[in-house]
Amino acid sequence: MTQTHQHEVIIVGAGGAGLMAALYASRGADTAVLSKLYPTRSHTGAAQGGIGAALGNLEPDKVEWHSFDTVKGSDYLGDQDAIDYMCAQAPEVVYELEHMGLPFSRTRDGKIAQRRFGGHTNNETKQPVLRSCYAADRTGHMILQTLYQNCIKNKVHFYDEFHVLDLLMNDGVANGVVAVELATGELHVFHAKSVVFATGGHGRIWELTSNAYAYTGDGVAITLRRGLPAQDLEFFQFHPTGILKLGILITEGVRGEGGVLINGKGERFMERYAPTVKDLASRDVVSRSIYLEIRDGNGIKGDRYVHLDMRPEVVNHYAELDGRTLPDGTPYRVTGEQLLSKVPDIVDFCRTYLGIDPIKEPMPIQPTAHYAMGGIPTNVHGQALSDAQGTIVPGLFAAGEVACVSVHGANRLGTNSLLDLVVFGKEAGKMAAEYAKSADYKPLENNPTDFTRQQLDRILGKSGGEKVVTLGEEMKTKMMDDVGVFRTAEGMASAIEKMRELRERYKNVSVDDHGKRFNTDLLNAWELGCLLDVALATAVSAHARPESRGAHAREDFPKRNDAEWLKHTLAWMDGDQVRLEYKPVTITKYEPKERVY
Amino acid sequence: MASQVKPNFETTAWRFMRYSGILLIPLAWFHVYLQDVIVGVHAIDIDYVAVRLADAGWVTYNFLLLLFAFAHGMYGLRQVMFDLVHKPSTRRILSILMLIFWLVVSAIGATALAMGARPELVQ
Amino acid sequence: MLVYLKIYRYNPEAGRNVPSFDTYNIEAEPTDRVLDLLEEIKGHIDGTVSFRRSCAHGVCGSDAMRINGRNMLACKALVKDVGTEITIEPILGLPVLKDMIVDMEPFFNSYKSLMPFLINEDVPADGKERLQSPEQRERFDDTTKCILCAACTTSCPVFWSDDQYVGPATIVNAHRFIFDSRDQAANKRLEILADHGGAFRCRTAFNCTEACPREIHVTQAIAEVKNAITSGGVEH
Amino acid sequence: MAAPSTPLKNTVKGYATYMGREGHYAFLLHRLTGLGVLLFLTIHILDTATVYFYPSLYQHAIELYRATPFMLGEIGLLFAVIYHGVNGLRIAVTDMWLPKRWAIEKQRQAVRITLVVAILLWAPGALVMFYNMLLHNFHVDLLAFLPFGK
Ligand SMILES: Cc1cc2nc3c(=O)[nH]c(=O)nc-3n(C[C@H](O)[C@H](O)[C@H](O)COP(=O)(O)OP(=O)(O)OC[C@H]3O[C@@H](n4cnc5c(N)ncnc54)[C@H](O)[C@@H]3O)c2cc1C
Ligand code: HEM
Ligand code: SF4
Ligand code: F3S
Ligand code: FES
Repeated sequence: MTQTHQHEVIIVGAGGAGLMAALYASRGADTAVLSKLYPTRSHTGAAQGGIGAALGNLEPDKVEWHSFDTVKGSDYLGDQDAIDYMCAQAPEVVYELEHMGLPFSRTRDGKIAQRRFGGHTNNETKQPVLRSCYAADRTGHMILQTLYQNCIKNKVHFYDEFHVLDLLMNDGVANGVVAVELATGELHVFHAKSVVFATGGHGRIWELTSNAYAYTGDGVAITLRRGLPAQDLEFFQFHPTGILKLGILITEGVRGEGGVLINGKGERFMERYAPTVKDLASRDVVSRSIYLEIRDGNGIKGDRYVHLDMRPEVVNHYAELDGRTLPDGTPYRVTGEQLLSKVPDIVDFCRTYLGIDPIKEPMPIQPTAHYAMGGIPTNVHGQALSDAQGTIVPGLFAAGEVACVSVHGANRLGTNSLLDLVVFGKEAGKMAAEYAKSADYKPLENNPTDFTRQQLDRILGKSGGEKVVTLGEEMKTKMMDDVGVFRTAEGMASAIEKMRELRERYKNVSVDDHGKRFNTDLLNAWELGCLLDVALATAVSAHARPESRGAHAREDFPKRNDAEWLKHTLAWMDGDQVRLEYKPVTITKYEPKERVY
Repeated sequence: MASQVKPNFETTAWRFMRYSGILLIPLAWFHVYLQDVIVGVHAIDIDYVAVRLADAGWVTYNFLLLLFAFAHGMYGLRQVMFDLVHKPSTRRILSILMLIFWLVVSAIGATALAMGARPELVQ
Repeated sequence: MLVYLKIYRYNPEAGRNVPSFDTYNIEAEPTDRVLDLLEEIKGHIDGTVSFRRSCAHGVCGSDAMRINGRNMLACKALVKDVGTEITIEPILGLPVLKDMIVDMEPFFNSYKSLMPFLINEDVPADGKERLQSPEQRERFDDTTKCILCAACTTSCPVFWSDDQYVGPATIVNAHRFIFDSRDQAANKRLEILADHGGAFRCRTAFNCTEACPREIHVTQAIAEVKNAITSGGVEH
Repeated sequence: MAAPSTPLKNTVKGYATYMGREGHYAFLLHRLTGLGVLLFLTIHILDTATVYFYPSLYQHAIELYRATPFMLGEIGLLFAVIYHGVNGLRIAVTDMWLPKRWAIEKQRQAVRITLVVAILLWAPGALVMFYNMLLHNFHVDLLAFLPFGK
């Protein structure tokens, strides 16, 4: 028995982007939010370091500098009109979050506190700038909580633990979604005028990841299956500092507060790769440097990791060497207590999972899969696009990590994702409501749940088939080895083959649980299907790009090739065939140049 | 800020539990130690009680003890009752019954204290 | 090392309408999380074992459960800390729907009853941030850490007995606003908490503080709320 | 449909099986001793009141108190009053004046100290009561066994 609901705007996902969209959409239209997790469980809550905005609360900063840093960070693949828009909106949305109640850390004079972050600089001095607005090391947690709180205040309608499995379209117009209610296992049809996808990323494709179990690329996979393209999937960020073997993230904020990367020889090796900003170079650069150190046998004890050191004596030593000062000009000095108060959760993670105290010992770290720059192509209004010409898909919007505006291009700067969520979540919410007001409900097809049923029945109909975890593990290892930090043509070709094989074997996947209530077994299997689709599209997109740009680093093509490859990839999927097209990058003020930090 | 949070029965009772508790430390401990340890039940009989209750000081002492200990204990019991009984109407009925019980028992105790022992009536 | 797990099972759909335990022996590392063991069992041995999880590092609040009789997050409990004989049960006091999955609605309803949002419509004329000193910010820092995992509330003896008690998590979240210098409804919240089912039901059993995976001083926050009420409210 | 349970069952299960730390057991013991003392107090008020209302009964009551099981109970009562008092003092003082001490390490410590203090305050009295019991009910004089005894 399928229930049908009708809401003018349906928002899929209750992370930062979804909730921000919900707040704005609900002001103008009847809005409901569907989320497979309770809203406060969303991955936005894991974000640590901060949200970027050129407030200049502690030292001079400018919106233009933020824009330029973002363009440069994106390795010139970001669309500059979108970047300008985001950076210009940044101060306003940060103040808006403060007005909503977000408990930012504060400066001595009561303003929002700011810290340094990778790739964010004073464009004149080229030195790292205090731009990341933070609430200790749980900025994402506070954003998620604050937005959820405001949704409660504004009585936004939630369907918690509803897992969306399909997007409904009629004649090229989005008109709803199909979701399974976890508690009952029943399918529900949501008929809508506007649908906003804010489902987050897909970092679970890789073995070592900072991403949550729920990060399975549902949004991208669903739209791919509905014949829509995915943009720039080859650009996936590996964060330099994940806890050894676990992948749990150690925020860049640690380096912002003065922490340094040290190799097995005790050298601060980032001096060699990024002489100016050193440990605060952008993430792709740092991750690659760590890999190179490890490859040269400079890992700790020759092993596959290096140290992130934030012991106060080490921080102070290097701060002195760098001639680092506080905003008032006095030399930069920290104590263990100050560090603890600035990154308490990091200290807790290290104590819990590594049994070490980072104030007394260095942390063993490894690059970890972290952030999808690519996703559903959208314009600055969050409207989803269906082709290289920028044709809008009526009724469909996307925001947050699932979307590709593109403001992050080939590499995202730290703090820019949280910013992306609120800026474009807000825009998508507004536009979705506006669109809903001017549009009618497009009628639903006759059997809107058919496609979903097929997918589920195929899994439920089998027994004794392939195991979900086995396929998942093979996918993760292969992607880590061959579509990871460094890539080669052969490696990626074999990854493509492997993904095709796994997708074939996936047809034979089976689960133990055949019930309805909270059948997480079934949903894990369904999510694996999404991951495999996105993994294949990622590998194909990556294989087709013979250059190194941002997070996409080719050993066989180590240079950036602006003449031929300064363009976005669009990937369509048809069965196990992936079709690629390209579209130009919007360039306004900043001509591509070589990127040095 | 203009609005003040007004104390209600629960908040007053919460404070009462704490202050009366502190008061009960000397009152109850001394009482128990005196009667059970220093004097001992074997030395207690009605004549002993009669002597004590003839003394205004001891009567006051016992009176305070009765007042605080029993009120403290009965409110504590009410808390436990609230844990186990959730229907507002039942809670109210039991609260009233407990109030009556408290008043009756306290009255009986207080009367005995005030009137003193009557060893002469022992047959 | 070999780990012996005893897992609570309940699933009326599959005919298991009387809760019982299943046992599993699996190989594990001392540094494995209990969540890793559950994933191992679900993935390789019995896919019907059900539990919630997402972040796997103690920040999303999905996987509070009773491990060896005590509330914890499965993703923050390591084998070396809980031992090689591990009993896993759902948290106590919320209706159990399937295995470790409980109905969280009553918990979130309680949370929502205390207006968990900043109440202050005045914003600075220049549109910038309201000022707040680091000391004022520090005043409620501890209670901003809450991830709504319910480990505290479902460890509380008063809550087991009386589900009309709002529970420690709700008070923690009210505390976060009551002591925020920017909030203008502190005393309204305090009035609600002064009533039946509010802060004065707390008997300082302290299980909440012991259970909190975010190391929030829960009992302390409750005591501060109680004192704010008995002293007539707070002023910022 | 949810797994069958009631608040009462949860309470019993929780009290009996939750592996709480010191605070949990302090709570249980405080409640148990509080209720125990209250039960005794109620009886005690009523039996003592017989000195006025029904003096003949009083002697019966006192006889009863002198019986061995009752005397053992009174030793327990002494502990209950003392433990409940010390622990109540911990709660009252922390709650009203030192809320910052509601911190894990401090409370674990405080609860343990409470128990030790209670036992120390109780032990001498308990010994005397035990001595009296043996002396009066069993005609055994423990002091006689001491080398320097009578
Ligand atoms: C450890 C970590 C630290 C980070 N630190 C920073 C930082 O300091 N600064 C910064 O700018 N960025 C940071 N990021 C990146 C940033 O946090 C994320 O990119 C961002 O939070 C994504 O937000 P979102 O709203 O798009 O998705 P999410 O917050 O993940 O929300 C996704 C939502 O979609 C729902 N959903 C998904 N699939 C479905 C489905 N099929 N049906 C229904 N609902 C669904 C989920 O339930 C969830 O509610 C960090 C990321 C990580 C992992
Ligand atoms: C000796 C000094 C005493 C002190 C310092 C003391 C202190 C306290 C305190 C502070 C509480 C409140 C606990 C809470 O709110 O969580 C309490 C509860 C209680 N007290 Fe006492 N008390 C004392 C004596 C007594 C006596 C003599 C009795 C019996 C008549 C008694 C019976 C109770 C009961 C039944 C409770 C409720 C227990 C519960 O809710 O779990 N107390 N006591
Ligand atoms: S206070 Fe702690 S235990 Fe309670 S819900 Fe919040 S994080 Fe969980
Ligand atoms: S466990 Fe419960 S009784 Fe109070 S101190 Fe915590 S809320
Ligand atoms: S899985 Fe997120 S808290 Fe454990």
